[in-house]
Amino acid sequence: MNPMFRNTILVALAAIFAAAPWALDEFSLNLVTRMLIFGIAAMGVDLLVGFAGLVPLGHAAFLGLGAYAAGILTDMGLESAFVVWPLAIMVGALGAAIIGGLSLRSSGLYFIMITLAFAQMIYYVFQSLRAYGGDDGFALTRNTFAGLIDPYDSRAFYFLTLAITLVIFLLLLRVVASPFGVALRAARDNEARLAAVGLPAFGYRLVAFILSGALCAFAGVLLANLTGYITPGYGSWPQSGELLMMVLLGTAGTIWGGLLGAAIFVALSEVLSEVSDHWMFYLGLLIVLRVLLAGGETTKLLKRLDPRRRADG
Amino acid sequence: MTFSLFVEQVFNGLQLGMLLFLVAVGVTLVFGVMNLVNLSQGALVMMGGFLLATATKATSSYWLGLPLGIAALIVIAMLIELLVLRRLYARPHIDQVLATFGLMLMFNEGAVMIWGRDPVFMAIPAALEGSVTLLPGVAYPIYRLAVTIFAGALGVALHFLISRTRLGMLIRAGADKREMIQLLGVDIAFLYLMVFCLGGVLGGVAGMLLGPISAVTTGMGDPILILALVCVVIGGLGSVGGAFVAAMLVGMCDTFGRVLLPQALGAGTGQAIANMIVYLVMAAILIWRPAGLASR
Amino acid sequence: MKSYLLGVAASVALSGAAMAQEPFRIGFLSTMSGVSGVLGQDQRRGFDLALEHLGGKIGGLPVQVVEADDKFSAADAVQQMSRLIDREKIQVITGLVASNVLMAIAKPALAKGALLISANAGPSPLAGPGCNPNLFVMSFQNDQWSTGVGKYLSDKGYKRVYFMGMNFQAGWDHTKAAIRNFTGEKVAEVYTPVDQLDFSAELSQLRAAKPDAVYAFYVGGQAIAFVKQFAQAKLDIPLFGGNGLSDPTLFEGQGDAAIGLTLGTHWSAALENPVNKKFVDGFVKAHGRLPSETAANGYDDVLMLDAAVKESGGKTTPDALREALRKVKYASIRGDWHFNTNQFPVQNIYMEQVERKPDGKLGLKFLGIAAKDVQDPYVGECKMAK
Amino acid sequence: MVEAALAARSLSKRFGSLLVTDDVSIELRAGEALGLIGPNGAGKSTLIAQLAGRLPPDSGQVLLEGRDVSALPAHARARAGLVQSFQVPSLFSSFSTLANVAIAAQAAHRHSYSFLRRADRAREYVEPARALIEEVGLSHCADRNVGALSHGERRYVELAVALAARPKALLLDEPLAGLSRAESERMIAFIGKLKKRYAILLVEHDMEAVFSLADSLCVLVQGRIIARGAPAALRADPAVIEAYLGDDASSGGAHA
Repeated sequence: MNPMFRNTILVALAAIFAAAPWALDEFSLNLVTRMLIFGIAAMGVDLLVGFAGLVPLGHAAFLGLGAYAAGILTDMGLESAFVVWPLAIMVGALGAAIIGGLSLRSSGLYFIMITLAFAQMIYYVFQSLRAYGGDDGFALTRNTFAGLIDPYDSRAFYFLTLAITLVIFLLLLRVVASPFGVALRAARDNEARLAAVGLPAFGYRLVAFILSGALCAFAGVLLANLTGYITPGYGSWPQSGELLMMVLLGTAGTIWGGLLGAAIFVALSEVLSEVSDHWMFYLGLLIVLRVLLAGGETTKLLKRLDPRRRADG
Repeated sequence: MTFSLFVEQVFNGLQLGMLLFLVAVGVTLVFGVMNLVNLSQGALVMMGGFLLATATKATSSYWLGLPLGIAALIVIAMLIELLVLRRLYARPHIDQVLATFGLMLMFNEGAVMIWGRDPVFMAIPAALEGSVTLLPGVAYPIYRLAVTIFAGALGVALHFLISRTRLGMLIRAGADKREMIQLLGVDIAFLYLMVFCLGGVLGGVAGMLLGPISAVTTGMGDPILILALVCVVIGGLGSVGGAFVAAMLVGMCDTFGRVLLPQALGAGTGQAIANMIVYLVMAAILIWRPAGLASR
Repeated sequence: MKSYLLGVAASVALSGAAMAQEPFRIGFLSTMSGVSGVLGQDQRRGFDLALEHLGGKIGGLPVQVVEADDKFSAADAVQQMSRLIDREKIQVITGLVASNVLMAIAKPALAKGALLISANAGPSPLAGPGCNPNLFVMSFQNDQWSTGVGKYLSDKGYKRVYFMGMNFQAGWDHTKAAIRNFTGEKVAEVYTPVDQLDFSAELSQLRAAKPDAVYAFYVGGQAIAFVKQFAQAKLDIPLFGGNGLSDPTLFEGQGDAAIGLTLGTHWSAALENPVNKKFVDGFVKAHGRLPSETAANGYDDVLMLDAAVKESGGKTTPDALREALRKVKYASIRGDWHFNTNQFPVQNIYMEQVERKPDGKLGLKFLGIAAKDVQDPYVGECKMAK
Repeated sequence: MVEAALAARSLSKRFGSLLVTDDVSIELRAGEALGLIGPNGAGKSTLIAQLAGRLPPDSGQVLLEGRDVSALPAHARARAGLVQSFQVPSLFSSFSTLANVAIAAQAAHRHSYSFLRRADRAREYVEPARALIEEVGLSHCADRNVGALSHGERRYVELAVALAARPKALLLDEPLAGLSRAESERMIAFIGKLKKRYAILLVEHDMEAVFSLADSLCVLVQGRIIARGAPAALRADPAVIEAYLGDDASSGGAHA
């Protein structure tokens, strides 16, 4: 992509996102906010799928951890987002450190199943929290911002989410090009060789796992605030599958792919469920077809279009 | 807990373990031979239930319905393999996960489109009604006993298939020795089809056995799939023996955990830990042996 | 868009004045897909049947129903609520089959000034401190059925009863209410995970405890599995429960295992009154089986709205409807009932029993009234703002 | 006495009933090249794997500059300066030539937990990588993906990756495998220059190369060292000719 063209697109995108609150009704604005939130989670998952070559089927657990931590802390009387959000994200990161530490001793299909099993464990923890409504979940009062932002103003919340998404997006772009990111990708390509030049893959993968868990937790915090309600469903395994779908619908291995995929997925399930009660069937069909017909090819095509990727992988 | 109650609970655990084994073995075989993770196994469990219920209703006989249902299962498993899975063997794991996840969604909702949202009925066949006295004072439902024995017999048959036959030899050779198998002049595509059908039908049969004691309804296979995946992980991917040991372990832990933990730790905590006991056992085993019981 | 305009054709044929009538736009937010989709589906069937019986009109107004699927998820429910209120500009939302969904949308929807009328879910927090002038639950509060069952068990002289339930809010509400209203000995109180498949371990424990009767709260697929396994265990102990333990959506799945179950309910297909008869006959004709309790609530919901809109003189704003609903009187399929100060119903709880009808199908036998004018125990905690 | 750059003491490794490494001890000094020769299946690659830490020996020790590194995993040994190049070029397939070498240069630094600077602009990684690429004569394809290189070029990248990891002792596993005559000669000359900088263990089938590069030789047969000494002495050793060169004695002799 030549720089002129790319900058034009970026400016256009910026204009669209800035104008959105005035062009859209509240429902659509919330939908876009939701896309951004899932975009954060999907970027986190993509860090593992696309850059570390690991497929986690349990990242909804961190979405849930973030949401529950935020909800429980708020319930305990902490209201400020400046306190609750970092703590909740840290809870997600801590959970990811433990689960990642255990799961990353394996790889491939084994990793997929172990992450799934650990996520189920966390799901059952949520379900057994009687003080927090058990399976029914509990309500969360939106966190406050020291009076700077009105948390119940949809536009303000949208801009806040947009800003967070943008910062995370730019940070992740740096991270994947950083020495850490290069080590992570090198481990994906050839773990044995990386060790043979002196870098153990485990630590880099674990940090990537923690980062992606923290991002999912952040998304969980935002989603809990947007929804105002928290249920164990946030951490269910179909939700984990949906996160992977988002990565696939975008383009694994590009940070913007996570954002794009989340947007497509949220829009798709919204549209399909308005058209038919059997939307799950059509969603499944689309996923299967996407994998079968276009799976590798689109990804390859998009990679070829981006000269930077071809140069350094 | 009295001794007779203990015996009864052992039988309960055995029966749950046997059903899990049938589902898990399909997953582990497909992994071991084709290096593919199959999340649609739960859908096959559900299809087993629906197909047997429908075939039994259509023929008015469980014993006629059974072979018909199994035949239909074979057709469905073949279609899945030929139309979808076949194209995924060489693909990255994420494609496999997502395509089989998509299949799961399609089957779950497809069942609703075909059979409607109301659950369908499946009775215990008349010959297996009633209960037997295991020990004085311990009456145990014949059907549950039959399920345990039948699933156990399938397990034994599978053991012989794998250890004594040519197909078994090829299965044991596993995914790493693909070239060797090809050198033997075996049609790999046909082998894979056979293995998937075998695994799928075992899962479907588990659903058929489960039908009369559970609800034949959309999504009925999903919780079983998750437990079966846990068995596969504990047992060691690709290991049929490992899956068997793990399924028994999970069946027993689940059964006794649900009974004993609330008594020992109080209703709230005990119940919560009982829900997680299977996963806690899994975590403990993985800390001890990261690649499962069957690994060295 | 799954919305449709009813009664438009009819009004075209009428005078110009009728044509100018604004349709009554109502949001139907319920669980329409996935495993729990059966609930929303039956609720919608009842709802649609009532509209049909009223000639497509509510209170004489043409009706536009906009359906939204909450997917049994709190986050999706809030999103769909926003679609109805913010995009469709709908201020009256009904349906609401699932407790978690109602809990999730209550606060934001009420903050937007909408009127919520639950035609099924009645979680206890919303009956107590969480009550709100714009929130009506016209079906039942979780504790009510089992209040009747608990009293019935005491009245019938059972001494030792074993209590079991699903491990979530509704399970706790129902089971604990049954225990509170039972005067005999509680042998055990056992809760099982919401996705448990096999109850063999619990049933073995139950057999060993030798109770006189069992109270169980199970719904959906869990109710099928539990009731079948209970029957297969040949325990020879009577089984009691709320309406959810066995209803006509489950008859097919439960088969003969359901026969003899004794259920507490705020409405029964076996209730003898003309409105109920019209409903049940119409439903059987349209769908080939008896209606479930969720279908009944959907039907009764429309009858109640019809009366309320007439009461308000055709005004359908939340304010007008709220005032009308507070004093609404109509011929309900469940007999006389009225809203309490917390805007949950005060109503009779009946007992019914599953039996085999002469035509070979499963049906319900009416046993009588278990408790009269039952209100929920949370009403005292409700400080209703005006 | 000068400390050996790399020493192995009584390494043994058994696969089932097969003894693949049988009480092997070797020693090489800085600036010295030790040739390791032996027939196929003698256990040369297994020995390298044990030295590099990819395969744990059943018994025995590995010492790097006198320090016992036996307990260290592969990456820690590499970091300590014990670096190998692989028989089949083992590269980072989605990376460019430059990035392949740069990641090894990056690995030679203390750690890579640096998240916000661009690796491709980190001079301490890129400059040594460029220098090495120039040294192996691949500057013209520095920015090409390694998948697009020829086998011969990949061999040089393989070597450059190993060198970028800042070895003290270099384990070269058949660096000439698959190279054409002309390419081999260039590679031999290149390795000859490396000799002065590192202690080198050279496993190679090309006798001519081994005899010209190595200062001393070990002959490995069935996991055991049957002879060691200066190339000239070994060439005439009948035991070596018998055990190792065997039927190829005449051609082997002619080769040398």
